[in-house]
Amino acid sequence: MNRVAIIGGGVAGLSAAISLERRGVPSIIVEREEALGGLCGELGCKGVERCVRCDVCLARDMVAQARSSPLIERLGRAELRSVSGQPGDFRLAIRVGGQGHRLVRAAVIVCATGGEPFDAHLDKRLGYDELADVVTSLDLERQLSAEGRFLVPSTSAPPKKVAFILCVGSRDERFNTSYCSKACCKYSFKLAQGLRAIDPGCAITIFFMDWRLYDPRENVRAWASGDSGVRLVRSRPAEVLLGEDSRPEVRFASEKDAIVEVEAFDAVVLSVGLRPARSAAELARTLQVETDAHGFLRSPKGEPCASTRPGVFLAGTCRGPKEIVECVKDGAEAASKAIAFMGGVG
Amino acid sequence: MMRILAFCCERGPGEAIDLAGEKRMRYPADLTLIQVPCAGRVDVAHLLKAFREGADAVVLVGCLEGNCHHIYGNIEGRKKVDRAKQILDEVGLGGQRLEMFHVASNQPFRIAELAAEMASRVERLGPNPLAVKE
Amino acid sequence: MSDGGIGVFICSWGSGKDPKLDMDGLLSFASGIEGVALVKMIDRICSKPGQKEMIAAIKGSGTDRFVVVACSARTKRKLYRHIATSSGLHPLAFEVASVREQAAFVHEGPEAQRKAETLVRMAVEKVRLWVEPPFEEEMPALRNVAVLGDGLMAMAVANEIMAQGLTVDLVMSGGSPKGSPPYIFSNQDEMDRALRSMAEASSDPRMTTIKNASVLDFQGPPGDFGLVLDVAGEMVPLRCGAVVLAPEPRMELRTIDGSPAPSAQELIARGLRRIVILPSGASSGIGCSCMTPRGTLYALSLVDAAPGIEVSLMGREARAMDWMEGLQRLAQEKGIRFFRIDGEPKVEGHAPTVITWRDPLLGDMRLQADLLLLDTVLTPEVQSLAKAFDVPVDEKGELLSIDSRLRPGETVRKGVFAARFRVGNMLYEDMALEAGSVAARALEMLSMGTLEVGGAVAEVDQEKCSACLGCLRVCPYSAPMIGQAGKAEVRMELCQGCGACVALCPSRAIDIYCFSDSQIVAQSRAALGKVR
Amino acid sequence: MIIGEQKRLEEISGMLDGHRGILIAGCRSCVAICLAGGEKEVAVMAESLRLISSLRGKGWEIEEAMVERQCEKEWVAELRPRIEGKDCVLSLACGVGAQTVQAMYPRVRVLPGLNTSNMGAPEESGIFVEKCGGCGDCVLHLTGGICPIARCAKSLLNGPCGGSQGGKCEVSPDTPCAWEEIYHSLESLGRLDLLEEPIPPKSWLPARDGGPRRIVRKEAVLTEEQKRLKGGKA
Repeated sequence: MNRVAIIGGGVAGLSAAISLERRGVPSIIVEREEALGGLCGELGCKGVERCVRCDVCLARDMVAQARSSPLIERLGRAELRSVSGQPGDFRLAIRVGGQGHRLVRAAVIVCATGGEPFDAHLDKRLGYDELADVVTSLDLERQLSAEGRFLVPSTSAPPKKVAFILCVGSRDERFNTSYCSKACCKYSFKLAQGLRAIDPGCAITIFFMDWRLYDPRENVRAWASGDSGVRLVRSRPAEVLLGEDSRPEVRFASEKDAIVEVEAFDAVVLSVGLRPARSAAELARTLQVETDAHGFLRSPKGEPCASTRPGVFLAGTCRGPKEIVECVKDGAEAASKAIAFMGGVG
Repeated sequence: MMRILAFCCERGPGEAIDLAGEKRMRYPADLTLIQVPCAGRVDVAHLLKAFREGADAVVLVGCLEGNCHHIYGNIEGRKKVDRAKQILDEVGLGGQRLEMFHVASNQPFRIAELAAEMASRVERLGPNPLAVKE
Repeated sequence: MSDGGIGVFICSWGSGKDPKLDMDGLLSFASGIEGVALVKMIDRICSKPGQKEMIAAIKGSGTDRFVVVACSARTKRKLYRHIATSSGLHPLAFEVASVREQAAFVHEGPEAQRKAETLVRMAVEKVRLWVEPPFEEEMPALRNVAVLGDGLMAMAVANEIMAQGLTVDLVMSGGSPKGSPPYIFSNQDEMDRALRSMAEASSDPRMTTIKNASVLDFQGPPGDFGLVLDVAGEMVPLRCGAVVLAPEPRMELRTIDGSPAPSAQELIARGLRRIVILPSGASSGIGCSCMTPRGTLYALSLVDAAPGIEVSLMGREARAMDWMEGLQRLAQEKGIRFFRIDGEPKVEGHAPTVITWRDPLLGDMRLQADLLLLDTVLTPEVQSLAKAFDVPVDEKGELLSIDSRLRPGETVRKGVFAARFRVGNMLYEDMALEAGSVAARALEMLSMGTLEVGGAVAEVDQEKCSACLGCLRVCPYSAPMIGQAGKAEVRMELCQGCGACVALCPSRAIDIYCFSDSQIVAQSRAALGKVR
Repeated sequence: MIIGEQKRLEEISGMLDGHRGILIAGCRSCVAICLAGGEKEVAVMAESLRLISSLRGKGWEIEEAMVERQCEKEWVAELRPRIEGKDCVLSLACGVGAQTVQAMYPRVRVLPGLNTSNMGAPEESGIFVEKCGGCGDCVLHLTGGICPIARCAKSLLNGPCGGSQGGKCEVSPDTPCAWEEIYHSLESLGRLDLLEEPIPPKSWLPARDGGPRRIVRKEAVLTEEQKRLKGGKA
């Protein structure tokens, strides 16, 4: 019984399951939450009439495909406890629904457990704790997902002036995250496009260090120069304080000359980066695979989606920060490697 | 009882309809949804015939532009809606009773929004005069 | 029309856990509809016993189409197709009324019941007019892929496909590619390992390499393409199940007069001490205007080899990815200078070349360089590929792949895939991932050995067609063509059932199976309560 | 092909006033191709007129029919059963079609649903452009295959008039200056010498000004003898 066990039902795990299903290989998805979709499933669409290509709806499409396929078994509220056996014939002990146990046999394991957004509370200076109107990009995404619009938390009125601060918790040695989280440039750009589409009256200012958009068609500068309501400021704000009119004030080094500028906004969005999941270390021990210097599960150089142990493959943000489309590609690649490992059945 | 007929692309909006169901998102029962393979499948004659059959308002629901599984089916759909609106204005029924909405597969709240928008239009414009004559 | 009558199967769970819908009421409503020959309540149709009971009922009743009144059609469509075929019917001979998601869960009491009845009525009216589509079960799919491209990306795609047991024809437009691969290798041995594995691949018996070839003709359905190649004047036919286009730009550090970047020894020999590296975008407007790590790696090689050399890099963005973050700090520690520029710097003179630009903070800057190097992009020859395979090209001159709706790597021509290179600092790993996922898409299509063709596709009524070419122009997949009879014909293996041609056809000569004009009109009348 | 455009609904409903039994007759050739009178447009027209009729109480009974080519007597003859009991036909064919139907059914009033515009070709999907003025005395061999009569607003035989801006005719920014295109065409043909010889004034007799034209191909005309032997049906 050559079946693939997929740990994690987010975009990467679903992509692996669907790619396997299209090639006739059965799989079982072990998902910790009740519903499939993972972190990407919680995010919201940022388009009104035009799609801004944030790819978030891929999660919804793939959940639908996975649920309609007889070859994909889905275990909700299920957690991997231990792995025994050897590559080609693993035995996975899984706790289902908090009480029962279930033993799953699989020839290959695809780990797609994903990463975790950076906890903005850790960066005290950006005022995420005290100021209600300082939100993370994830909070903004959840509101868009639920209602399709964003309201200022303290006044619950539509904002007229919003600031985005990029690289929160990324490229920052204080939190041992000296890497670029790769996806938050894209999603802040998309969120800004979304807010502009939803309410053209809402002006956007984006504080950035470097624009790292990996798809050449994403030209943030062309978009910003074509839209009077958007301002790009190359400066990494020092702190966000409560202004006298109880609106958050951003203090940042001016681009023009060596002075500190202070500007108030209705809301400040912290574009948080991605960190390894809290359970990553324990998962690495369970799967007997190595992690890299930052704590993500490690893929050997030049072999994407492989892990340091044969028969175990990695897909998605569990092996490093990436965009949604790349998670989908990871899933397809991990499925291909799994099939090659099982002797090329599909 | 109002009658709002919606032609829905089965990919994006079809998914949003099921999601709205799963999340128990109420919307007026006056909205009845017909699923078509793509918004580009519906043509002007279908939209006009619906009004003759007594619809108070007709809606074409397609995916967001740029996110159509069939490349530009939703743009084709919008062209048909624009033409039909022009005819409805000339005929005297008013193009306001016909509208195109864009709904992504993860925007279930949009179904309730478009139902409310069309219901308010029908209240403002009154029922379809052809239905009244019946 | 239906001769054996319509079966209506009501799933007891269709009304959701807290049953608000009166399923028995629906039962009697359905039995009252003209043309309904069998009505049956089944407990959980999706369960094994439920399916058996339904299959037996269909076989026993002689009905040739049925309606399922249950939960969302989306999650159960494949199950219902299985039930249809198991009872000897056509796999598409059914319609679903999603009374749970579209009535019970979203409306209250009597309204929900009335909506459920309308949904049942619509499904019956639609399936009544169902016509069996020409469903050629399975078309054979050749387990061989033609990969077109000269560089590493094409090799990587070929590698991935061979790893899955298929054969590959690698078609190269030239001999061996000029310039260096545009990818960033973390170190020299990774580059060597990559080139070595590519060399092994080319000797693999499952791959035949054809050099100096251009595509003359491309015909045939997906799964059984016929190519004709012009290989140095000789016509070579090639048959394959799928095509992967993998054009790859080359990147090179070049001097202004186009010669490749000199090595450290040459620089010392020619006494050139001050080197400046400009991104290609800055001077020629193509490619990107960022300080890519390629320049940094070259600068490091110079400084290590000849400490006296002074290297400066200029660009708008500092592009770097995980391990390359440290690369930049290491370069700065070794005295390599980075300057940020927004837009075009002015470049004048020769030996020394003077570069002037405006820095937002430091004001007007001047830099003298003994040698100016440009990080130039050699864009690949894409136009001829695009024309040969009828694949559109975007405004940046790259092959346009459909990225929407989960179809990365696919193009509008079914069976033709495109591995896209992303300008900037594509890591070797990014390329391997893109190659792997595009190869996976081709394998998903071919690996089952057969391709489903037909079903809900469009078909032309030749009598009514005025050959106005409207369908050819509107179809995104170029499925319609003008046949021998001088009338339009839809190639079923290319048609994906979107219906744009049906909506446009001025002579109403095209209709589509399972969503025909009459079915849509019947559903609208049923939805508006106009059916007797 | 012949290109036509639908009249506005207001004008059409004005024409239909006072009529009850209305047959809308479409045509499957030229006007279908230019999206003016094919079966789809006939259906849309029918729906629109039925809406008007119900809304404004006109009492029209509207039926739809298609003719393969409305300018052919034999095809139009097939309409006979559909025309019984109708008091008017709204023809969505070009002017030729409408006149053929009227000639064959003298007691049923035929109303033109289209404004027939010109002889032209689709520039791209949905855009139809005039290419030929039907002047009966073609000069394309002198103008690099571009007709100055139809495509120059002033039909100059020895243009250009000098009023064009950016290569577009002063009459309308969408219309390219025909003479500029003639120049470029002759240039690429390497026959700019043709421009040195002015085109002499044109006799407009073969054109519209000489009265309606009649073209006879004798070998295809049945002689009286043949007609008698065949039994009179033309």
